[in-house]
Amino acid sequence: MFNKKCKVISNHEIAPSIFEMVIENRDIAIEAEPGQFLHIKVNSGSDILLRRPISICEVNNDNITIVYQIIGKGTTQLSLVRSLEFIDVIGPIGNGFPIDKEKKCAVIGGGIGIAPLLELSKRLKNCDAYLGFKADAYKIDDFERYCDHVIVSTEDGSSGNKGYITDFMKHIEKYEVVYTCGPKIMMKKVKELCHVLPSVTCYISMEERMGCGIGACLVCTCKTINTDDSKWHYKKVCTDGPVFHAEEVELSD
Amino acid sequence: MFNKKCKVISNHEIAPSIFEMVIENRDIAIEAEPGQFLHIKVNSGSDILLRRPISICEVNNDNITIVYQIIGKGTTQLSLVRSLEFIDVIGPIGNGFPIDKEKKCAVIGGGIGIAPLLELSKRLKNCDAYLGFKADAYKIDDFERYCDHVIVSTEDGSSGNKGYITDFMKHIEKYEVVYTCGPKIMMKKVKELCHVLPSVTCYISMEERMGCGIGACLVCTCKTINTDDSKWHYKKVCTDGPVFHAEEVELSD
Amino acid sequence: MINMEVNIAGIKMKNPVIAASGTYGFGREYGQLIDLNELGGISVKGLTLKSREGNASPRIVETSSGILNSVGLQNLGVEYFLENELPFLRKYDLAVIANIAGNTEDEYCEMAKRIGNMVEGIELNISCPNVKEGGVAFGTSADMVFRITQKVKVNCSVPLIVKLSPNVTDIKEIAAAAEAGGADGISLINTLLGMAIDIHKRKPILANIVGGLSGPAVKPVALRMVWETANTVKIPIVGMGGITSSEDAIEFLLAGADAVAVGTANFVNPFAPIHIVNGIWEYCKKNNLKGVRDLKGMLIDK
Amino acid sequence: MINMEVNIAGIKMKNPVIAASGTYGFGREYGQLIDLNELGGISVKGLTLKSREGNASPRIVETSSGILNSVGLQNLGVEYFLENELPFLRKYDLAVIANIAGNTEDEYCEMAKRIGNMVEGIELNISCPNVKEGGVAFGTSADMVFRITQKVKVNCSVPLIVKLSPNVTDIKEIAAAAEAGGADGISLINTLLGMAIDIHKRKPILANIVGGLSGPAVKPVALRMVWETANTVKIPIVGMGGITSSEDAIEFLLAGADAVAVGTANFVNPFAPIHIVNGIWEYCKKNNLKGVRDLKGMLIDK
Ligand SMILES: Cc1cc2nc3c(=O)[nH]c(=O)nc-3n(C[C@H](O)[C@H](O)[C@H](O)COP(=O)(O)OP(=O)(O)OC[C@H]3O[C@@H](n4cnc5c(N)ncnc54)[C@H](O)[C@@H]3O)c2cc1C
Ligand SMILES: Cc1cc2nc3c(=O)[nH]c(=O)nc-3n(C[C@H](O)[C@H](O)[C@H](O)COP(=O)(O)OP(=O)(O)OC[C@H]3O[C@@H](n4cnc5c(N)ncnc54)[C@H](O)[C@@H]3O)c2cc1C
Ligand SMILES: Cc1cc2nc3c(=O)[nH]c(=O)nc-3n(C[C@H](O)[C@H](O)[C@H](O)COP(=O)(O)O)c2cc1C
Ligand SMILES: Cc1cc2nc3c(=O)[nH]c(=O)nc-3n(C[C@H](O)[C@H](O)[C@H](O)COP(=O)(O)O)c2cc1C
Ligand code: FES
Ligand code: FES
Repeated sequence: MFNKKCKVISNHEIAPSIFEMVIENRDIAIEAEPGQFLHIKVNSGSDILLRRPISICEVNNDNITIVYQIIGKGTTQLSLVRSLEFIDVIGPIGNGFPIDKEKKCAVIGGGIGIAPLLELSKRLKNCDAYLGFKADAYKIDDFERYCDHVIVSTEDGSSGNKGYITDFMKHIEKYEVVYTCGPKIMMKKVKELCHVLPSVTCYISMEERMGCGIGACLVCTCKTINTDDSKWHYKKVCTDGPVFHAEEVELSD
Repeated sequence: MFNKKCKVISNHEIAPSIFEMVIENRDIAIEAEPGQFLHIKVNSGSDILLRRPISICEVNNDNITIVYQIIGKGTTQLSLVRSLEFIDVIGPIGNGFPIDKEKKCAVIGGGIGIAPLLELSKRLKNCDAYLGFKADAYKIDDFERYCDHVIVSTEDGSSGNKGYITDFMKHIEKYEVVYTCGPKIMMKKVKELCHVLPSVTCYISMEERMGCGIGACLVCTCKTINTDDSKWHYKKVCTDGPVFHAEEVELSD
Repeated sequence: MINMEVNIAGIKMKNPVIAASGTYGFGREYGQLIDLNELGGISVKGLTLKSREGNASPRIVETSSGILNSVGLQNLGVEYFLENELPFLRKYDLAVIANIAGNTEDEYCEMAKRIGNMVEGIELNISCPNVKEGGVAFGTSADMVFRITQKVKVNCSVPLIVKLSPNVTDIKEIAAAAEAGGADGISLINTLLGMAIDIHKRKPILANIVGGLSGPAVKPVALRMVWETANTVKIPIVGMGGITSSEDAIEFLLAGADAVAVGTANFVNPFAPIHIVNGIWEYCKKNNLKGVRDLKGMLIDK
Repeated sequence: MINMEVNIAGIKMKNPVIAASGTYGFGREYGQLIDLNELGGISVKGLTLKSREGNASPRIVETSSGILNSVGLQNLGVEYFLENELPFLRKYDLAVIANIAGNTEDEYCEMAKRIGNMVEGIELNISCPNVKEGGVAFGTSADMVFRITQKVKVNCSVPLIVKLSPNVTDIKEIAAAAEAGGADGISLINTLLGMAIDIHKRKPILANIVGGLSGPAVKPVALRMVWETANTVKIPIVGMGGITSSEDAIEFLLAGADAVAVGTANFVNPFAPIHIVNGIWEYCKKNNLKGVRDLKGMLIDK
């Protein structure tokens, strides 16, 4: 983990409200694992005080790509950063996705949740991708480069199948490992589908509001169940996660 | 008085830490009088919350020129605004300099205090300018265009005379009206020089920290003495001033 | 049709947005920039019995997302207000609330009597942190709040709103005391006592050393206190403290305020109150509410 | 040579900058980014007698120039700290202060006894706004502060710093009570109680409804309270609340703090404490001071 001022190589909109930013930093790039995130200072004032957690989408040599959606003032501010400016980044942070190249895998992403799954697909060998969007699909080409099959759905039918992506995952039993990231409701569904299949291991990437982002302040906790003694504990999304074993985390709300 | 989003025509450094900005707004330009100021929002966040008061330096058709010195975060932010961006301006505000074209006048400015005196010189007929600087002099050419004589001094002697400008005002009795703006210590000196000469009327442009900038909140007061009954009152720099009769204001501190 | 009207303890307003006392003078200045008819009401600059000069300058410091002020109730007295300022405000369609501050209980009573029913309501300022006598001294103990409210109330011909200080351990206790004393409504918060130092001069920046903090920085504290107060008293509440946008205002209304006041935000954006009125209207529309009054008590916090 | 050393009630530190409790864990995480040897001290995450899970999430909201948190003292208990966290910190040259919070007076005493002299100081947290029992309940009345300080003090083998809540009417009274009870030092401020609402869900954002406000927004209030406290007590003061830069820290030192703590600023900039140490050094140099201790009492406020 490092705290670096990183040069912004590019930053532009790739779909409505979705931006792709490429930043350069060798130290962070070398350490980066799929599923980890960066904690980014989006401006220099005290107005938007906290950093924003954004997943690592792809790593290419010294460059790290992130893909982010405009939600509020932090991500808006991020979208205004220009090429060649520097941004203050802490990372890479957290436990990424456990990788087993021998296994047959699926990555299941919804919306902006597809972002951390790209670098993962790249590092896996036998991987299918299920990617769901509301309307405008993005990054499909990249997944097609690394995955055996890519199944896309949009709620409005504008690309791929029309409907929720979970409706198009017919044979989940054919996978040994399933990785998912996206809206809670989608991940819940994926978790349920995997739960009844003891042969399938499922990993979930969690989100929670963060303070320090590095494990010191305990504000980013999620409820976890110890599968041995069935006791629950709060664990930190930032450094105990963001990736958890699906059986371990409670997806309430 | 208006509250307008004004287009920035240009914004650049004219001397170390001194910026000139030209903005465009017909309504404000038409109403503007020398000595009045603009109350400017320098950014959109809540971080630099208050507007900043900056004097009108010059008016040319629909364009208003301001000249400002980088002091802290507000003026720094202002210096980052680019051409063709819009800034939020309230103005023109306050009582400007009373103008009598028949009289023989002097404008005496120190440092950034010369700014409001330029448009004034332009509107006067018989006017000499005394302009003092620490080191780098600026805007001298412009004053030379409008004034009969321009006397410059710098503390380091880099342009004009070496020393304080008040040391080069030998015959103040030859003026009927003296206008001054600059550091308190300089204005105090000017006030004293004029005080002993009943034939000379002296006007001072005051500065005080501001809230609303338009006369509603009473945070910008300075102590004034009613010359009739010698009673003191707090008056508002923003709308009772910024220009006061020298005999009326207390230049303490 | 969305009904934006509110009735604060008998003070009828066409919308729930009030210009906060001390930030808006007597309306004249902001009236040059916006149409005062768009406001629900104005709480005028704090009035005292006799004219006051207030504190020395500097009276303001900018802090992170806030300001400290120490005006110290500069004004020309209640008499001057009634004769020279009120007639101006009467030209507009908005509720006028007289914010009054005294050095003694008797002064408060005398002012309330003098004002009579010439305004729509009286706001009892027992929370000004910038004066030595009176002001906040009356506002920090429940006993004193009860007593002064009771005393002033009998001299009031119009609804009496008691304005509370946030510089207290338990706002619930203070609010309950005001209600028990006969207050028709409560407004809060006044400013939080704060300070700033010029490290180069090694001096407090404010001539008065300390001042009152307002603006976005205080919003979380103000909102919490409004929520606590709403859970304590039955009388209407005017919420304020850092309200800048309609989203902020809606937070206060959901927390239990019946109306809101906008202070510091005017300095930043004179149109803030109008944007806030419009934003509340849009929120009501989007959420299929009949009117702004429906917002109170809609918070899911149990 | 500028002497950056301070001695807070017997706690010797090589510089006056402490990592504030709850924002720095037990140093491990920030130790990956900065050299912990650069800190004067660390006040560790609030400890309780038994392990605690804390409050439900969300536990944080960003506000204008501030944050609200409602962690609720999640920790593995004092025993775990002594066995598993303290040895790590012992590898570094910095003062370790154990921040303790109990449900009862007896729990506080038991913890103080258990800790013995294994740390350089104990910080009595009677100001945590995020727990139902204990915490701030002990910190808002002068009587209770006096009593608990006195009780815990006899069980302490190391200097006792009492950490005060800003959610009180009169900080002077509370500080005086802590001093009278035998406190060796005072630290302040803990967080201001605040709230934020999600207007779309119509729910408080924090699962705990209310939380503690920290960060630049609270600095003016914190500074005022430190100044008031310094004018009231003779024991040393650790000032905190919104300190982000060395200028901020110097304001606190001029106001009467003997040392400062940095909390929320770490989240923004992990190097903040180091920049602050360096900035204080430069200020001392520029002003021809022999050492940081000279700053206390240099404020011209009379
Ligand atoms: C581990 C992790 C990885 C993430 N990866 C990505 C990614 O690759 N691309 C992407 O677009 N988004 C990602 N997010 C979500 C992203 O952090 C939020 O969308 C962003 O913080 C919103 O900030 P804002 O100021 O625009 O929105 P606002 O709503 O104004 O933010 C207000 C506050 O809430 C926090 N917040 C709001 N939404 C979230 C959220 N979903 N998760 C955590 N905090 C939130 C903000 O950080 C801020 O503190 C990730 C979140 C986490 C926890
Ligand atoms: C009527 C009037 C006209 C002015 N005209 C000019 C001008 O033409 N050119 C120019 O360079 N400057 C002018 N000033 C001064 C200018 O307003 C300040 O330099 C500026 O506000 C500093 O802001 P800052 O954020 O950079 O500094 P900071 O020191 O960070 O500001 C902190 C706070 O103090 C206030 N402040 C600081 N210095 C002053 C000051 N001298 N007067 C009033 N408030 C101050 C700021 O507005 C802000 O609220 C004028 C001031 C007044 C009152
Ligand atoms: C410059 C200034 C002057 C104020 N004067 C008064 C006053 O005279 N009477 C009063 O009750 N409140 C006064 N207040 C407090 C405001 O009415 C309001 O309670 C407070 O500022 C919080 O709201 P805000 O954050 O929207 O400004 C004043 C506030 C400011 C900033
Ligand atoms: C996330 C978080 C957790 C905190 N936990 C504790 C705690 O356990 N014990 C304590 O005494 N103070 C705790 N505090 C308060 C800080 O120590 C400090 O008093 C306060 O945040 C003000 O300083 P700051 O503005 O620099 O953060 C916590 C603050 C934050 C932000
Ligand atoms: S964000 Fe601080 S521990 Fe996770
Ligand atoms: S700044 Fe508000 S009255 Fe002058």
